[in-house]
Amino acid sequence: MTHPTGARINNDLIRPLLLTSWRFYLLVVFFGGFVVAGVIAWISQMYYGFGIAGLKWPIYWAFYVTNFVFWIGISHAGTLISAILRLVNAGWRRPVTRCAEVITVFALMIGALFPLIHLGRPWLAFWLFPYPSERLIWPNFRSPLVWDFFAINTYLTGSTLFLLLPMIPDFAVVRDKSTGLRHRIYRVLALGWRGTPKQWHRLESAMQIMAIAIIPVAVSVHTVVSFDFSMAPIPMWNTTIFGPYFVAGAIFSGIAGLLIAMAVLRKFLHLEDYIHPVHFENLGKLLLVMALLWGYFVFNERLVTYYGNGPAEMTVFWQTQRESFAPLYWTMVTCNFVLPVVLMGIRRFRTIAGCVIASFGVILGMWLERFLIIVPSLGHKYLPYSFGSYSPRPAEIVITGATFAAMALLYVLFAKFVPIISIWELKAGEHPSPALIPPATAEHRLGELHL
Amino acid sequence: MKAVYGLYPDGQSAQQAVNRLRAAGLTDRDITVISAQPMEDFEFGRMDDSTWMWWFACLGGLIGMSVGLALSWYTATAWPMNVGGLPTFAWWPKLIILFEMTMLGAILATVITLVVSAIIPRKGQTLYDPEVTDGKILVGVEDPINVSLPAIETALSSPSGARVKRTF
Amino acid sequence: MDRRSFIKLTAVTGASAALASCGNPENQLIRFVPDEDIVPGIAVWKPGVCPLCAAGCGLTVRVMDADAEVVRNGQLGIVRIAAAKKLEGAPNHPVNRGGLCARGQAAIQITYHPDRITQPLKRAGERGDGRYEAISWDDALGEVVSRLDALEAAGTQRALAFLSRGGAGHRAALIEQFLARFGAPPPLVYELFGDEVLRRANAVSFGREQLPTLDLANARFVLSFGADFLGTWNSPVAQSVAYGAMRQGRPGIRGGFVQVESRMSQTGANADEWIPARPGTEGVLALGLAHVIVAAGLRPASAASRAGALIDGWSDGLQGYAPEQVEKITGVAAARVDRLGRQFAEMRPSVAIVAGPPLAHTNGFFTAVAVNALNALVGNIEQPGGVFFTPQLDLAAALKMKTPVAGAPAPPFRLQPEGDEDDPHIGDAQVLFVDGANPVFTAPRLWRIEQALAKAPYIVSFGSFLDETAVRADLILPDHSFLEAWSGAVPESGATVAVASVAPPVMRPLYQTRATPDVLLDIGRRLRRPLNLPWQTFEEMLAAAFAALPSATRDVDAWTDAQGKGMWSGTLPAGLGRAASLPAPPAARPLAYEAPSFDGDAGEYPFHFLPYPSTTFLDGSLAHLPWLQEMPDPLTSAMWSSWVEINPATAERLGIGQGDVVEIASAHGSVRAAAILTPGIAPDMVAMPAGQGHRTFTRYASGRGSNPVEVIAPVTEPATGALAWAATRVRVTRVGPPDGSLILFAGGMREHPEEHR
Amino acid sequence: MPRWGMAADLDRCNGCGACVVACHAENNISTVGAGEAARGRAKHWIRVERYWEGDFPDVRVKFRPVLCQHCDNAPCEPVCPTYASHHTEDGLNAQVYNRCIGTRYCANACPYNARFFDFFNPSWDKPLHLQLNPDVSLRMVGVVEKCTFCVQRINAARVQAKAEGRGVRDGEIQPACAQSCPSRALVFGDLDDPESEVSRLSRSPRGSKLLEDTGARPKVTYLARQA
Repeated sequence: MTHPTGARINNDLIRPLLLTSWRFYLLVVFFGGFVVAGVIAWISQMYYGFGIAGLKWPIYWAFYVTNFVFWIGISHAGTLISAILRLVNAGWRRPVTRCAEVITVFALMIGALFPLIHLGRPWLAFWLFPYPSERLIWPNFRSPLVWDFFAINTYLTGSTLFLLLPMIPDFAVVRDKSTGLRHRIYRVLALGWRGTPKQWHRLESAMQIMAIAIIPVAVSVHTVVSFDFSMAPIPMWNTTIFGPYFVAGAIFSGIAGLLIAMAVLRKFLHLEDYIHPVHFENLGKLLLVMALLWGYFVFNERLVTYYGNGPAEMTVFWQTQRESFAPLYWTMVTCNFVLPVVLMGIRRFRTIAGCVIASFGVILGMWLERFLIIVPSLGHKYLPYSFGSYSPRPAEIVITGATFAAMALLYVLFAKFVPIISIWELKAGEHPSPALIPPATAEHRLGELHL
Repeated sequence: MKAVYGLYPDGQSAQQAVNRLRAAGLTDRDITVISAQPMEDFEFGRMDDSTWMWWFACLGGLIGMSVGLALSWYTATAWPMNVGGLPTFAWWPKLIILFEMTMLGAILATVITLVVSAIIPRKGQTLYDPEVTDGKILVGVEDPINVSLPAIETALSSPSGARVKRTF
Repeated sequence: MDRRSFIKLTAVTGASAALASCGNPENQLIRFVPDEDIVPGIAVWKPGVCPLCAAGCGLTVRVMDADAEVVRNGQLGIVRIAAAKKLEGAPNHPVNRGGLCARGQAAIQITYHPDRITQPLKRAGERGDGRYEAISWDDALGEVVSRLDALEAAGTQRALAFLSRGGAGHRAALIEQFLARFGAPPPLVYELFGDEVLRRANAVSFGREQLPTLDLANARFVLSFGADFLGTWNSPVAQSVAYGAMRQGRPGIRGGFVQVESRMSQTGANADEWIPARPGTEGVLALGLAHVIVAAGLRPASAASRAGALIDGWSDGLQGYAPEQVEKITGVAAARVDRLGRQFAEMRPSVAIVAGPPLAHTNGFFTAVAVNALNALVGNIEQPGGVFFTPQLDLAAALKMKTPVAGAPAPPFRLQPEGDEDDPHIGDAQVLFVDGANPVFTAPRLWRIEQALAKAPYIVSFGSFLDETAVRADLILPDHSFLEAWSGAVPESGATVAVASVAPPVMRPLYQTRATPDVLLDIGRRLRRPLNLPWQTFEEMLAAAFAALPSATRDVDAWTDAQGKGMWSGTLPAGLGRAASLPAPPAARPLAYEAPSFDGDAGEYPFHFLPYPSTTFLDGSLAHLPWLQEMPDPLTSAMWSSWVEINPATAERLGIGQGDVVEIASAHGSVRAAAILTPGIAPDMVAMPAGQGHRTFTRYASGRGSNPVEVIAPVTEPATGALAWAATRVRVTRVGPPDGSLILFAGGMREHPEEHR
Repeated sequence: MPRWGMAADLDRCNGCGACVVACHAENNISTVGAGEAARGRAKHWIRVERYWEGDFPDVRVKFRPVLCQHCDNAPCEPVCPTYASHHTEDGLNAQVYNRCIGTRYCANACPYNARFFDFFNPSWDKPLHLQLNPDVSLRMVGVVEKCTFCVQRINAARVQAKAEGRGVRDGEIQPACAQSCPSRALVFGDLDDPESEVSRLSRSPRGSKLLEDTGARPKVTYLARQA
């Protein structure tokens, strides 16, 4: 195996754009079918009324808000990680950044859709926008939902630009390598990119600035999402730990999402020469760190509640520890802590397969975590007469499933139209051949992280 | 447009070509270099690297913050509403809006600066060759005025591996 | 402009309005010219009388404009009507004093019920299958008249049976007159949870055959034996008003309240002390208290006079009812009996109440007389804070109908298959009129009401809904709703002064219905031998009845005054009141405690079965009102459901969990319902609310839940012949897991759930 | 400005539920039917909570009517992004249905679960709709509704008082629940008027607020049952 040269990089990475196999259509139809089902479910929900979902008094948030938090969490895979790696100039980031950033943008788009889906009157969602209306009433800037609007808006704008800017030189590559209609489209997309030192320099400067700006924004986004809960005087919601807890959880699930995406791309786009086991190894270590951090936060949250021994809090506490929600709770702990710590902590298991298994566990576990934050508290607020239990109905299940399909579909389409690995960054990295990478030693791994 | 340029297989020969052009009396402003990746390891890759982008970003941030402040101040006071006994203009929640707007301003300013200063093509700067995409480095001169064409061609063709082309 | 072209013109404007509001079919209808003046948006308050129970609460009805769909000249359109919007308790009514119970609030839905019968119907299919065809009022009345004429021609006027739900009011008086003049027996009154036992006991104890009025507001100690006086019994609103005053209406004085019952009722839930005595032994407990009082010398035994003399051993100090003895029988600790006895005598004024399950046993009469004696012992009768009897207006006297009518007084029909053989059975009726009663639903299965009705050749129903009895009628002559017709009531209790309520119609009839009193008067006129009732309309009869009363104000006569206020109240002039006291009954054997007998072997059927009137539907006659269906039951929070209440310890022993489907089986029938585990019931008892389980009773009640009456054994209280509805034993078996039929509003039973982990 | 509030005397309340139906009748609250009720969509702006205490035979029951407490620091208000939930000048916690977009955040933030969401367009089987109170707006699918302290009655009484050139008298305004309550457990009035009955009752040593420690400062005072 030789080190891919410039032309080989071009060929390998542009090939998926130029050649279309039947598998692509199959995937599009497969995932598209789920997405269409989800759209139908959503339209039915608007047409027949919100009641076709399983929500009820007093559990007015459940699957949709879980999905919202979950996807916003997944979005922390990309831009945040990629920005950190960019700032510390970690060389191994180069093949990873784009597929990570794409996750951010798509997950944010899907996540931002859920506040709409969950609205009682989604056709009036624009009332959240700060615009001068004939109603003479502006949005309430004291509402965490408006903070959400601003935070997600900034994050989505920033992430999208953060993804798009480095794509311009790659569009130029595709422009030069294609003919016909494709050539004309990519010529427009390349915005006349040539590659002068000034352009390169300005691009890299811009990426530096954006990376610095996007990190606090990413942290703020999930902190604001956590405020949606911690601002309400609800048992187990009204806590100061939610900000960092949510950010850590978001990065945690984000890394897991990234690992899965990388493994899938490597396998199906045959990018074995670009995405190496060492990438998985490094991200796997990050996953381990985040699993330990997550465990720390959960312990913190639980211990404080337990020690405080407030009657309402303890009702919710026991619901998750040993009553109706206990099976879900302990599944979550297994998936989020036991599984990743074992698989990522033992070097022998820290393989690509190990990473993928742990990541799936974390994805499931983190989804459950959000569900278990939202539903038990809402179902057990202070007055036992108004206690309630929740189970989803088809509308919610279909829409939830559809968003996973939508993520896959968007990813497939993206990989079809944009080089999934940043070509110019890969070239700039002058990647040494795998043969030159010294065997994984502790020293080496630390060096690679540049931390 | 009249232009002459050479294509070079690696950074060293491109650097030589740039050096020869300078020796022939051309300024950096007249020399066009195009590559498929940043060439910051070489001196020519750092041409024209001074930028005000950081300052524009800060300015954008300030503007964003001001917009956020103005928006939240105006909307709160235009129709004061009592909610939950909070003050009409509550600073703590507003800080979130101010922060997000600051960051949005900074990001947009950065991108606008980039697009305006480096990506929108300028008149008379159209020299390009698709071979760059395959790893060649283009060094050339557009519309030479002070220096004669043959002199430029000589300078461009001297490094090894050079391939010189003309456009008219 | 003539009327026709005006209608056309309004039709055009209606159409253009429809264009402006495209898509909404309602707005495309023609708008008719209204028949009455009503200012949009302006509310008018009119008096009314609540028709739902015998309490006769006064209403004020809020009337505003509404757009109703009507058919005129074969054309569908909308017209602005003056519609009743809300019922509220009349603030000045001496019974309810502004309050109104949940059922009364919901009564307005009777008028607007989507399944109301809107015009006369003639049976078109088999009896009971609910197929009817429209018939004109003339034809319908012609049919009834020809049937009655045929009876008269055959000389069998006694074969006309009239089945009603009771209540002493002007309507009942009219029915009585109608039947008497025709030569038919008096109306057959049947109520599942009737109070005949208590009335009869009051007659023998106090010479008043009526329900008591309780002056709770002035009482300092209330002792209730099973009476759900805040929920369903007697005059619950009047009693609730007084209850509030008893608890917190007097500065520095808070009345105490003890409830004796083995299944906690809504009323019992408010007691300071709740005492589950063994079913059917409440009378013993009452006499135990009397024993304590007499033995301690707090009151002399003679103070009970006539009421005490009815009890065996009363004058000897009730030797058989010493606390230790009482403990053996009732299960209430002797020390507690002693304490309660002293409290009852010392915390005066005190009052004892008895009603409901304690009287629905085979010794119910004894229990009632025993509690009456206890009341009499401490001097509670007609004293502040005690028991009063509302002076009763004698309507027959007021209407000058005292003159005997033609024919000998006939014995009333009976519903029970056994009994006094001289009385005609309902199955022997040639023509049967049904007004408000639904015995097919509320009578025990073994009385075979359905079979008896099948034998009756001709059944006429005056109901507004197709319930289980009405659906067997050959002819339905739908009544107006109470808001569309003149209504009157003479409350039997609830106030210490005499009361007569009256209210003119509040709104125009929505449909082709007619007021049943007017229909009866019409029939009476059309008969071949007219009945010669002295009134053309019910309104005339009401006017006559009120004209006899003294006016409360100088300026206007009693009739005008009563119409404005919705009622007359005051002191009855001599001759218009019912006898102040019945003569003492001939000296009979004094009553002694006999253990209640229960239907069903205690081994095979180990549980006492208690059907009880539902807080929302009473005996089931209100199950068709959606507000009541969706109102959470006070104790279980159940909506739209029926259920069985089981003690948690019992349920655990039987392997029954909350919501599990259980089968309740007696020797006579079985029902299935969801189990609710509740601590407020004795471990050897299961209870079930009546009201659900209708087979046919509008879209809201049909096929919902199950009817506990199906399980009840046909046991009667021997002294009165009343149904002893609490005397059935049952077995309980788990049938399966929750089937989703139990709908609870509440999520939790206890305020501090962790205490009961 | 008045500050409307309520006192609920738990010693008088006997759990009969008259207030529940009165509220339905006054405020055009639709019934949802058995199927929807089973899914937890029943709407009762006022409910009588029942709690069992102890076990057989020493068992007692606590009734407590719970409605919107019209908190001074209502947690439901600041969380609403569209000001649908806000505070009026006379201390009512108002819900503007037209402005509600259905985030249901207010309903979550309410510690009392006093807010109800319309899962479907409320409907009435004709002609039950003839009963609808024209003074109370109908809600549509997707909005949150709740007790208003019968604001239509408050406004009507104010208009009447103004027309007669006087202030609103104590006891003149009665929400439907208080009006119907047979045992007079609910008393409504102006908390800023020290002479009003509700003020007097709110100062009672028996009085306490529900879930006071959430900091919501509710305006309904519960007078404890004695003994």
